[in-house]
Order: sequence, then structure tokens, then C-alpha cells
Amino acid sequence: METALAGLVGLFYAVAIYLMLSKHIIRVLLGIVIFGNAVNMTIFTAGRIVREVPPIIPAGAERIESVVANPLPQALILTAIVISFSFFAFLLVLAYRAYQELGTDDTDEMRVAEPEGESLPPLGY
Amino acid sequence: MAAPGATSIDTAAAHIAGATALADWLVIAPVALPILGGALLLMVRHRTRVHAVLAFLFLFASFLSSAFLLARVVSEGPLVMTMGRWLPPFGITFNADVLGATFATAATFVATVAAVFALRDINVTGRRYGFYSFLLLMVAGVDGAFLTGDIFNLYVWFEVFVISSFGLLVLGSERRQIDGATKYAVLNLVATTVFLITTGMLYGTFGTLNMADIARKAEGLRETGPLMTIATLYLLAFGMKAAAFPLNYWLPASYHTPRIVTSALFGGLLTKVGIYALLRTMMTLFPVEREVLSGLIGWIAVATMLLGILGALAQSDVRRIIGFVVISGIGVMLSGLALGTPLGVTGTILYAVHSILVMTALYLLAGLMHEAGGSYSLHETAGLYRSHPLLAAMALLLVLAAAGLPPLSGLWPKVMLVKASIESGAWWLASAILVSSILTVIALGRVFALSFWRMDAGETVERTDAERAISPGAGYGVLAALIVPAIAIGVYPEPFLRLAAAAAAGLADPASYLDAVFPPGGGS
Amino acid sequence: MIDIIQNYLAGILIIVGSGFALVASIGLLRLPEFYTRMHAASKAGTLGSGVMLIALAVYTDETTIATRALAGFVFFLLTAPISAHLLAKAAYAAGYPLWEGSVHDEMPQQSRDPDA
Amino acid sequence: MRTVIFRTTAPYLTSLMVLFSVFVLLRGHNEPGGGFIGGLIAASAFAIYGIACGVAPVRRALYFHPMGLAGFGLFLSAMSGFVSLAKGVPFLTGIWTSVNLFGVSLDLSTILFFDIGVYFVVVGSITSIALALEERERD
Amino acid sequence: MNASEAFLTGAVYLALALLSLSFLVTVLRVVRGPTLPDRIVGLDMLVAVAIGFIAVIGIKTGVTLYVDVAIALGLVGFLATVAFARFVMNRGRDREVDGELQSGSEPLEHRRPEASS
Amino acid sequence: MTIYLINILLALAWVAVTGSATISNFLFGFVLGAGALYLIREQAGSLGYFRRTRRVVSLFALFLYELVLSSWRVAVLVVQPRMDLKPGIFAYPLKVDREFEITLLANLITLTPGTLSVDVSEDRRFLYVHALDCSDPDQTRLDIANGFERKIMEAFR
Repeated sequence: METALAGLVGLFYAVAIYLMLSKHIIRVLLGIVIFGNAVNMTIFTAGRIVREVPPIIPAGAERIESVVANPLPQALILTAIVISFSFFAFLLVLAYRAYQELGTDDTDEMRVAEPEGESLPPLGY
Repeated sequence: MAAPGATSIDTAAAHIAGATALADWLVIAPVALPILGGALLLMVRHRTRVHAVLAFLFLFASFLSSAFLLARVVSEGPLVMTMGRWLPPFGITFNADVLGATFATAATFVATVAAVFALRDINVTGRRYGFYSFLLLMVAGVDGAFLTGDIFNLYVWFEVFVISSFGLLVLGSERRQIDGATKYAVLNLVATTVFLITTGMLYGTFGTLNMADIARKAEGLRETGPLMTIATLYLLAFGMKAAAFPLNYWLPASYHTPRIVTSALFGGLLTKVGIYALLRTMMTLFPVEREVLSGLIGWIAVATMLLGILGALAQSDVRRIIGFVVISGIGVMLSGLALGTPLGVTGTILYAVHSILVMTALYLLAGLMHEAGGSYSLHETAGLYRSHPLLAAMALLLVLAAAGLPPLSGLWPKVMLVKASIESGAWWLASAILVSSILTVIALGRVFALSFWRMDAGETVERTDAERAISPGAGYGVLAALIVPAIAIGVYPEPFLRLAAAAAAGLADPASYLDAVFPPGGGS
Repeated sequence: MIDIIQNYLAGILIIVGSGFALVASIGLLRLPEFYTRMHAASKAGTLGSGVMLIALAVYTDETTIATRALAGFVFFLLTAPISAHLLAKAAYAAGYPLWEGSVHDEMPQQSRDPDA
Repeated sequence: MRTVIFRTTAPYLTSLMVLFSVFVLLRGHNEPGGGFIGGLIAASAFAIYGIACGVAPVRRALYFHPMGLAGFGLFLSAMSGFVSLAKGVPFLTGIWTSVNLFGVSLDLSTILFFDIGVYFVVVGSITSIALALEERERD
Repeated sequence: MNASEAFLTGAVYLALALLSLSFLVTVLRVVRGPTLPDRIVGLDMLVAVAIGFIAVIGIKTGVTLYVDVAIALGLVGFLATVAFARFVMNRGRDREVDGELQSGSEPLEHRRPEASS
Repeated sequence: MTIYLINILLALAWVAVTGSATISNFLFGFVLGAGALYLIREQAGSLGYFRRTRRVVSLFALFLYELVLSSWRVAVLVVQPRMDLKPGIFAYPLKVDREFEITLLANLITLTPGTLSVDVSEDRRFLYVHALDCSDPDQTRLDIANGFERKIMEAFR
């Protein structure tokens, strides 16, 4: 199972990096989303995959008697998902605004903040 | 599905039994207070009048609490609080050591001062948009990063301040800002994702996320675990955040676009969090791996400081010059990390504190120059010395400070770093630091010469005096508040040196840190 | 006794439901163009999953699960036609043409205006 | 999407989804669910309402500005961590209490309030983004 | 294990097989396109198939926790379709030629930027 | 509307009297209450209530019947080796005019396979329906008018 997941993670990373190298901002965003999912699966795999019961203490009991799944990776992934979701929501709005304001989704043409051919500073004093 | 070797988890044993003293709440106060303040400001977003006052109060309170925290940590050793009574590795630990508390104090001080400056810079629309809420949340994120003892929690705080910084960055929604913010956001997202990947691998290797626990377990895993990979990836992730070469071009592309007070906070605080994280991971968690990587870090440091300052020489916009100066400073800080000797790390820590103060002050100075001269461009400003002598004096002081000349705060850390590199036989590093200092003098000296001394610009710009400042005095006061501690570090360095040395000692020898998280005889 | 009825009924229902789902997806693949595919997918598919949810409601002994499964079914019945309608309308307004084998088009041309 | 069919059903769907979101929020204690997912469902409900009937009715229906709601949620979550101050236990420790209301015993905990806070943060921030985009789209 | 249970077990496996098959067939349609609405319909269908899976697995294992997931999935699927429909309507068909999306580098001509938001 | 309320109140009374607040008990009380209301139908004026209920049920039954029947037809059509398709859009003149009724009719048409309501005209007089088999639109129109639309008008007017 770990092997299969590791292969899948690798595939995800490959796709994500391929997309992130594109110059269209929307592709970069999609790449980032896949990147985030790949990371989540990495954490999931790192937490040792076992077929166990959820780590919930039954009502009335003080402790769990059986083997339980590791709750920590799930908590971590959940946190990471929440964060990457909000991040992505923000980036989506930003990309949309950029497309509207700058009239392009090509990062090569986004040079408003750093205009090309800027003059050098005055050299004399 | 009863597997062999079934273990049961006793919840009672996973809890901390003892009560927590009220004074221990000091650990989370620098984080919790800004969060509460930010939330409160979001709730009263229409009452823009109270925003500044509330923000100032909350920031000042968190500054006071982090200062008290620092005092307590210095006298009694690291202070620990575990959230929700769950013992590590399940519970998230906040622990303040000298390093974290020092950085938190400097950060909250700068933020408080910037909140005052924002009175001039941010109008009602900006306040309604939530400038102060974002400011407070960003401070909470930065403080959280400084004070947390859990590496995943560090990631969370990184994200908190990065997301808040997005909010600050696009405030005003000019085209330039959106352009800068896009690059900033994508690069930062990639950096934090690399951070997360590494943390995942770290968890897979150690089975814990508590930094003290990792440091304890790293000894046993050095032979087998992929620690080298993890350390390198952390170097990559935090290097990206700290704007180290070659992953630093997002900084000059974005830092000059927002409001000047936002630029000041970014330049002062955000890159330093990257430096802090590098110090923490490299020195406490992976000291052996850092040893191996030190050559690489050293070259990165040299490239960052030299290319950064060369970039500054080619700019004509004051804010972009300062952006490159910030990068150059990162290189100087990295050199101490590359050396790894107590003296070098002490120098790095002191330089970071100096940089928090001075870079913020430089950006604010640029804002005041813009107000006085009507432009950020060196082509278009001249003769400010005549019209604004006080500003010129402060500018001169700041140039000296940034270049590391006496009698200001930049001197001592650079002296220490140079001395440390010579002690370690790294002449190239020492000479790079010196060369970059000279170039800084040239780059910033030119700003001073052109904008203040030069009598008359070749091409004068139409002065747009439509939005005059509320009162120039407040701006000067704010600048002075930042320069005074910088002078204090410069002329009376002993207590600061002792503080930085204590921080470096705690970093290099994590025993006291470990004892605070895992008290001998107790815990898991 | 009631167990046996439950089992048989649930078994039949899930076979019917998955059969519908399969038919829908085959229709999705075989039908010539978008509008006709939509007939297969957004209805036979919905019916299929709905029937399977009913099967779950029949099978389970817990009332809460059964009511929830039924609630899910009702919810599908509410949303499926609306989303199908919106998609068809949007596609038509955006100018995706009908299949060339179509025999009839009484839709007025002005509703191709994207703002309509 | 000016179509009669969608506009007549959307408000009812919205109320149904909000109801479901509260259900998901409250059951998040020992079953899947909780503030985040509940908040997302509620935010998508408002998004549907906004797409069908326009942004202005949604803003009127919410009464408070979405960012204000988010701030309230953040405040609630942060404050729920401070309750444990009174008990002398660390920040964010769950404190449970039982309230007797009209003969019905109600178990309250700081965790619940934390979750409700998360719910509001998510509803507020996502809705404000969605509405801003929708407004821009319509102009 | 009596006859009815055996029948149910067989039915569950048959249903899983049928669902998997329909999943694959639908994915084929999503990949093939050729137009955007075709893909949207395919995605819609995928949601339905996923819900079918949830129901069948609920019967097979007795783990019925996922029923709420099914409802939420239906909600999200609905929202997604509505949003896609909006997108299709706003974009129109002009940018899609022979099922291939032209990369969107053409500037916007009708929406001009305003200075502030 | 008040009759519904009375029926619910009766059901609540039943729950209160029996003292077990479960859903099934409530539903049982609701049915019992409906029976009790049926006894006093002439005084309470609840005749229409029952007629309407019967018609709603009959509408639902028709819907289920149509759903299963035409699902089957589409299923057969789809798996045939040679598909015999004559799709097209026809305009259906609406007799119902309230928003709720139009929506209901359109949704019912959409849910039954073979027909899909694409749009309602601006003046709400026509419903545009896409049909898989549009060889005889007049017959289909007649089917809808005599089937769903008549039942809807009966049930809700």
C-alpha cells in the first residue's frame, strides 16, 4: 500500500511541478493545488497506513482497548487542507483580479511592478 | 481485527496533571492578544475611528507582555505551556526561550510603532478594508512562529502571517500591487508547501513534531534516518522565505508595491521569521547536518549579500533600493549560520534584531522622503537637506546603521561576524561582509547624497500636495522611536550582547529547552 | 423474517440502482452530443444513486440512518433537475448547437443572447 | 442566471442547506463534521442564493457584513480558549459544564464554542470572497 | 449465513462491479470531452456514482458514517454544476474550437479596470 | 393551510398523551389525526384537504410511474446496437402561470427521462423542452398537458 501511494505521490509531484512551470497563472494555481494534495498524501503515507479503527474512545470507557489508527496525520492533513483551501481561495481571487486589471494571465507580461528598461540612477553627485 | 501487540492508550497518562500558574499565560499573551484585537477590529469595521486606538492598545499590550516574558525567560529559563493539557507529541507546546522572546519583543515593538505611523499612511478606506485587523493578525502569526515549540504549529503560524500579509499587500488594489502580490503569493505558497512536505517527512522519520522531542530523538536516528534530506529541504523552504539567493527575486518584485508602512513591516519582520526558523531548525534540530551544509550556506550567504547590494546599486526607486538592502542583510545573517560558532550565531541574532529595527525605519524614512520630496525616484528628489534638516539627520543615522558603521547598531553584529569568520579561517566570508558593507554605504549614501545634498534635480516633478500628512511631527517621532534603540545598541551594547549570547547559547545547547518541555522524571 | 425481506429488497435495489448507473454512463458515452447525453446522465444517474440510497435506508435498522438516506434521496430529486436545466440553458445560450440529426428546434433565437 | 425555475427553488434550497450545515456543525463532536465543513456548506448555500437572486438580497439576508461575522467567529474561538484561565489549566483546555434549561439538561463545552467560532470564520470569509467575485461579475 | 444474506453479498459485489464499470466509462467521457458541457455532465455523473458507492459500501460494511458525506457531496456537486453553468454562459462558445480550449491570452476588451474596489 | 396546522397539533397532542417523542410515533399520530379530521370533514371544511392530498399523492404516483417507464425506455434505447434518435426542442404552451407551478412542472419534465426543460420564455407562456424522441411533438405536448399539467392544476388549485 505504501508503495502504491508513494508512486501516486510521485506522479502528483510531477504533474504539479509541470503545471507550476507554466507561465499562465491559472495553470500555476492548478499546479499548486495538486502540489498541496501531493503533500497531504505524503503526510498520510508518512503516518504509517494501517487498517484500524478510528481513535475514538467509546462512550463510558476510559481508554481504547484495541489498536487504533494514528490520529495525528489526520489532524495535520485536516489543518493543511484548511490552510491550503483558504490560500487557494485568496489566490484565485487575486489571479482573477490580476486578469481583470492587467488584462493578461501570462506572467511574462506582468511587469507593472517592475517595468522593463528602467533607467539607471543618476551617477553624478 | 485484534492485531498482535495491541496497545491501549491511557488518556489520563497523556494529560498534564498539575495546574498552570497564572503567570505562565505570559507565553501565549503575545499571540493571543493580537488575535483577539484583530477579531475585535473586524467586528467593528465600520467604526473606523476606534481602529487605530484599539490596534495600538492591543499591540502595546502584546509588546509589554513579550517584554515581561523576555525578562522572565532571561532570569528563570525557558517557559512552557502545553495547549489543552495534552502532553507532547499530541498537545501543541508553546515555549519561550531567550531567542524567541527577544525576537517577539522586537517584532511587537516595531509593529506598535508602525501602527502609529499608519495613522498618517492609511486612510478611512484602508481602515474599513481592514488594515489594522490584518496588521494585528500578522503580528500574531509572527509572534506565534517565534514562540511555538511544535514544528507543524510553526507552519500554521507561517501561514497565518503570510495570509494576513496578502491582505496588507493588496490594500488599495492598484495594478502595481496586484502584480506584486501575485508573485509574492505564489512564491510564498510554494515555500510554505515545501516546508509542509519536509514536515511530513520529518514526522514520518521521528513520529513526533515537537521540536524538543525531535532534538532528543535525532541523536539516535543520525545513522539511519534521512536527516540530511530533511535539513536541506528546510534550508530550501526557509531560505525562500528569508529571501536568500537564488530564491530571492520575489522580494524586490513585491515589497515596494504596497503602502509604505506595510513595506516597512514586511521588510522588518517577515524575512526575519525565515531567519528565525533557519536558526531553530539548523542549530537546535540538525546541528550535525548544519555542519555538513555550512559550506553551501556560506556561499549562499556571500551570493545573497553581494548580489543583493549590487542590485541596490542599479535601482533608482528608493523603496526598491531598500528592498535589495534587506536582501543583503539576509546574507549577512546567513553567514553567522554558516559559521555556526557561538560568536557567529550571536552576531546573527543581534544583526536580526538590528535589522528588524533599521529596515523598518528605512522604509518609513522613504515614506517621509516621499512626503517631503514628492517622489520615490532618485531622479526627481533633491535638496531635502535644506527643507527638512531633521529628516536629513535621521537619514544620515540610518545610513550609518544599515552600513554597520559606528555609533549605531549595525556595527557590533558585523564586528562579531567578521571576527567569527576570521576565527574559523573563513577569510572569504569576512571579506564578503566587509565588501557588502562598503557597497551598502555607497548605495544608501547615494540616496542621501542625491535626495538630501544635491541642490537641484535635473528633472523636477510636479509636486502633488493633495494628500498632506496629518502632522509631520508624528512621523519624525515614530522614526526617532526606532532610531533610539538602534543607537542604544550601538553605544551601550553590553546588555544586548549578553542577551544575544544567551539566546545563541540556548540555541546551540538545547538542554535547558528540553528540560522545560520534558521535565526530568515526568511526562511521557 | 423481516431480515430476509430487508436483505432481498436491498439486494434487488442496489442491483437496479447500479444497473441504472451503468446504463447512464453507457448512454453518456454512446449518445451523439451534449444535449442527448444529458438525458442519460443527469436522470438515469440520479435515479441510480437515489435507488441505492433507498436500498441503504431499507437495509439499515437505525431510524436516523434511514431518514438521512431518504433525505439525501429527496435532496437529489430537488437539485438534479435544476442543475440539468441550468446547464442545458447555459449551453444553449452560449451557442452550443443541437446535434445535426435533430428534427426540431422551436427555441427562439433571441434567447441565445447570453444575458437572457 | 435569470430563470424562473432556479429563482423559485434557490431560497428554499438555501435554507435547507443552512439547516444541514448547522446539523453538520453540531454533530462534529464524535462523528465526521464540525465547524469548518459546516461553514463551507453554509457558504455554498449563500453562494447559490447569490447566483440565483443577486448579491444584494444575500447581503440583506446576512444583515452583518461577512467579514464582521468572520471577526466574531475568530473572537469567539479565541475567547473559548481563555475560559480555562479560570480553572488554572492551560490555554484551550476543554471545559465542560451542564446547564439545566427548562428541565432539559444541556451539555456545554468550550470546544463547542470554539467550533461555532470556526463555523463563523469560514462562513464569513468564504461568503465575502464569493460575494465580492459575484458582484464583480455582475457589475 | 442464510440464503438472503448470501444473495445480498452477491448483490453487493455485483453492484460494486457495475459501479466501477460505470465509473470508468464516465471517466472516459470526461477525458474525451469534446466540449466543456460534456465534461461537466460527466463530472455530475461521477458525483452520482460516488454516492452510489457510498450507499453500497454502507450496506457492505455497516459503516454508515458516510451517508452525510453523500448528502454533502450532492450539495457540492450541485453547486459545482451551477457554477459551471454560469461559467459556460458567461464565456460563450467562441473561445472553444473543435473541443480544444485556446489558451486564454487574449486581453479583455469590455471590462475595463476601475481604480478602486 | 389551517387544516395542516390542526393536523400537526393533533399529532403533537398524540405525542404528548402517549409520552414518547419519536418520529414514528409522531407520524402515527399524524395519520390518526387525519382520520379524526376525516370524521368531522363536513363541519371543519376539510373536504378539500383530503381531496387535495389524494391528488398530490396521485401526482406523485404518476411521476413515479413515468419515471420508471421512461427510464426503462431510455435504458433500452441506450443499449440498442443501433440508436434510433430523433432529438429536438419543442415549445410547450404553459397553462399554469404561478412561479411555483411552472417550476414544479419543469422539474417533473426534466426528471422523467426523454424530456428535459431547457428554458422558460420571458413572458412565461412557453416552456422549451428538449426531447430525445421529437418525431411527434404534438403527441408529447398532449401527453404533458393531460398528464403532469392537469394533475398539478388539480392538486394546487
